Amino acid sequence: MGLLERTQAALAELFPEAASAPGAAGEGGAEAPPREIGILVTDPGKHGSHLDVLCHPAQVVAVAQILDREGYFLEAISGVDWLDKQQFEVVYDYNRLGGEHCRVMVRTALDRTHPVVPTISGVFPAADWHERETFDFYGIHFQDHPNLIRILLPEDADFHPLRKDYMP
Amino acid sequence: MDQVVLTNIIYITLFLIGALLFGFGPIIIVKLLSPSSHTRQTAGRTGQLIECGMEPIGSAWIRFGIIYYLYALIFLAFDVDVLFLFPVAVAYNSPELGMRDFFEILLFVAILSLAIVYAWRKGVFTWEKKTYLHQ
Amino acid sequence: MTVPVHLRHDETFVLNLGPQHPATHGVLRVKLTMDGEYVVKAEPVLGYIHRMHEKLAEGGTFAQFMPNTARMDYLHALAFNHGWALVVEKAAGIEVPERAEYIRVITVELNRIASHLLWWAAFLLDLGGFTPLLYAFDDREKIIDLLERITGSRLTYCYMRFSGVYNDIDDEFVAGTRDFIKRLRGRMPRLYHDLVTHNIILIKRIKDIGFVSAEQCRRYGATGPVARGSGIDYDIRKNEPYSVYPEFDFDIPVFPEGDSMARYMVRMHEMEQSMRIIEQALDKLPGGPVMGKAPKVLKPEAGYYYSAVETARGSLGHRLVCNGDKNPYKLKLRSPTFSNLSLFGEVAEGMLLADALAFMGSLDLVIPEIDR
Amino acid sequence: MGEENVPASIVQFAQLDKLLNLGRANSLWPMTFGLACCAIEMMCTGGSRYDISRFGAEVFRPSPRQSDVMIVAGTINKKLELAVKTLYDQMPEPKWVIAMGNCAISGGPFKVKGNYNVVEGADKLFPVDVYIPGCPPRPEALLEGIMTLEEKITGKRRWPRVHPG
Repeated sequence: MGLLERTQAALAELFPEAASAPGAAGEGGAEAPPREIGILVTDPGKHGSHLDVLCHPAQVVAVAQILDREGYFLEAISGVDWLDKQQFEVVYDYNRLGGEHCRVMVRTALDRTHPVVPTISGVFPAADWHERETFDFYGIHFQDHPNLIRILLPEDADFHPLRKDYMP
Repeated sequence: MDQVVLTNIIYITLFLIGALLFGFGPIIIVKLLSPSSHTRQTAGRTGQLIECGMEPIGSAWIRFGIIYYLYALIFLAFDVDVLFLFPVAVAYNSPELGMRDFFEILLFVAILSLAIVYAWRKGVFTWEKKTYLHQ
Repeated sequence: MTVPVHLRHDETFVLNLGPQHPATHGVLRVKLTMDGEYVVKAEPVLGYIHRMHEKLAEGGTFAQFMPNTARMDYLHALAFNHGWALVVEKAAGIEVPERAEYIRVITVELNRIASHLLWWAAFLLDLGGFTPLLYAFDDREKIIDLLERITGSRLTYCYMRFSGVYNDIDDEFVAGTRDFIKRLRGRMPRLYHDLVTHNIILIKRIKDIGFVSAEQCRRYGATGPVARGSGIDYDIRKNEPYSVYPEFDFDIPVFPEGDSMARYMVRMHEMEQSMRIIEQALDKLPGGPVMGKAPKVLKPEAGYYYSAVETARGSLGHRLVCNGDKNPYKLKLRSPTFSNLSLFGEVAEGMLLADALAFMGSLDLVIPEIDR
Repeated sequence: MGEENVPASIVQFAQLDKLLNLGRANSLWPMTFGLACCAIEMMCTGGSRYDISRFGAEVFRPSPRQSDVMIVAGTINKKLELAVKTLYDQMPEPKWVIAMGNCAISGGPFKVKGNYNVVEGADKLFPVDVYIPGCPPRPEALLEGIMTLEEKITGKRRWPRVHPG
């Protein structure tokens, strides 16, 4: 069984109710009909990632543990500010370190007024700095992160620059 | 005080004055010539200790390891040792320095180098990687 | 490994390996809690050269961000250009002519050798040797002359466009590149390896210093020569082939020891592999145009795009989110040194200060790429 | 010429000051203060091809106490502002500043409407003596900057001035 299928099977336990809609190109972007929670196989040639997982904020740590068990490593955490949908979105990128290539993109949507998502720095220490940077730029609060302070802006800065409604 | 002793004394005093001038001269010249009337500053930090542009955190008066003190001791021992070897070096090829004197000097240096053997055995020269228990 | 030491509070002092320090090669600050010569805790503080690249990306159009890419990792600027060009071409579905792909590979590999040469000079400067900098820069100037002829700038290149490259290479460039390769191959064994690599002082300073295990690399997301120095066979040119890399045969130097010496050897062998790639690319250089057709104003389809490129320091990722507009909705730059440095705190604990600096030098940091 | 930026000393003789300024101009010790891309061009200038030691400026002192000129080679941002001012204060008196590159002159490519973090120019922090435009300026431009600083200190230009075109 290929790496892609094994990862997909491992992740499927988390989303028993949502059957993964195979083959739909990962148009789960802004204007596509709001996708329900689940796994989507995307074409890496166009989108760079093999799997597009949409999950609840609470499931983020579970997904991280599964992918850690499968031998993935955390490549990047990025925040996206959907101003029109009044939503923040945190995108986790996992990838294989050597061997067969398979990139998994995990997305979770948060309410914009008080965005909170549990931290995965327990599973991947790499997430420590990425989460601090996302907090620094967007103000997304990562629950029980060991040291959630600003990483790039001066400590006494009181704004979050990458929010769409921020203009100095 | 006959004439010869007097001239010698003059020579020595001149030599000492020259040494003092050589020592304190630059400090005086710098005081006079350098434009140190005031140093232009923007954050009033001229007197601050240099710490890569940052404010030094905490003080450096801590209880540091004894190893660094042992290094100082060993240096001091051998510094004095070299001091005693100077006259030997000067009189080294004069005829009255016999074999007996040579072995005496050798003994002197050997006894002093026992300090190094002691330090070596106590592990002063081994710098292993340490692991720390974070309380 | 000695017996664990328990420290009382007043036996440590805090030292700023601050923004202005010759060993940090830029404005990285590391807050070191020291016990005499030993590092008890090392905590890198970033942000002293944060220049809002991601905010600028959202402000301007796709093409306007190309000059910014070169100002993040200015040692391997062409790989950053290549990464940005790849992700936008993937998003907008733009075709790149064959010759442009070859020219991209040739210039990126030349830039990689220049980056490794500068790392080598700066690393030995940290360890106290000044003269290697002089002849490493001498070789590097040869590469910069070659690249300057066709790209127009010495350091911050803005050479790649979304459907190819801006300027074609001529025979003088090809001849100059071959001469350069012959010259560097002639100098490499004597000047670089006999004089420096087999030098007992260097071996004593970096052998068995700064051990990074493969599991640590995976947990901290370290890629590039840092991962390959710990036995992980991961190079994006081989594992996630892009551009025309599959058409060249080159191998990936991997050293299992995981200490600074291994990372040093990985980079030295990578220079050799890059030269092999350049020669094969020059031999198989096809004719044809260097710029394909691309719309003036790009409006890629809405969606999530990710592209990874192998720079001299590791895997550079562009996480691009488009909403169909003419400028990127969100661009996250996954910089390799950001993750490589994140394991410094854990590895440098208990090290001597001089070894911690040698270890930081072997990580090959470029600070504006960390702070973006 | 060249008097106003060096505060007065206790003893002042015209000829002596001229001699002192000549000595100062030809042994400018820069402080290693490479911030970004311009630092690499500064290193290339220190290399053997462009050879900054022809002007007596190859001794890059890491500590501000021993340096005469601060070459601001790169971008100063708000988090670094206090550190830069501290370093400027800690330099002993005959001190000069060369703003190398567009970022040090005016914030360069980062002087945009949405600029929340970059100090737009080193002259907002302290008086700058020589500006070297370029992004990054070529090593020859840095050498020209040092020659201009020498001219500013001694009052006369030792090297022939090259007029473009």
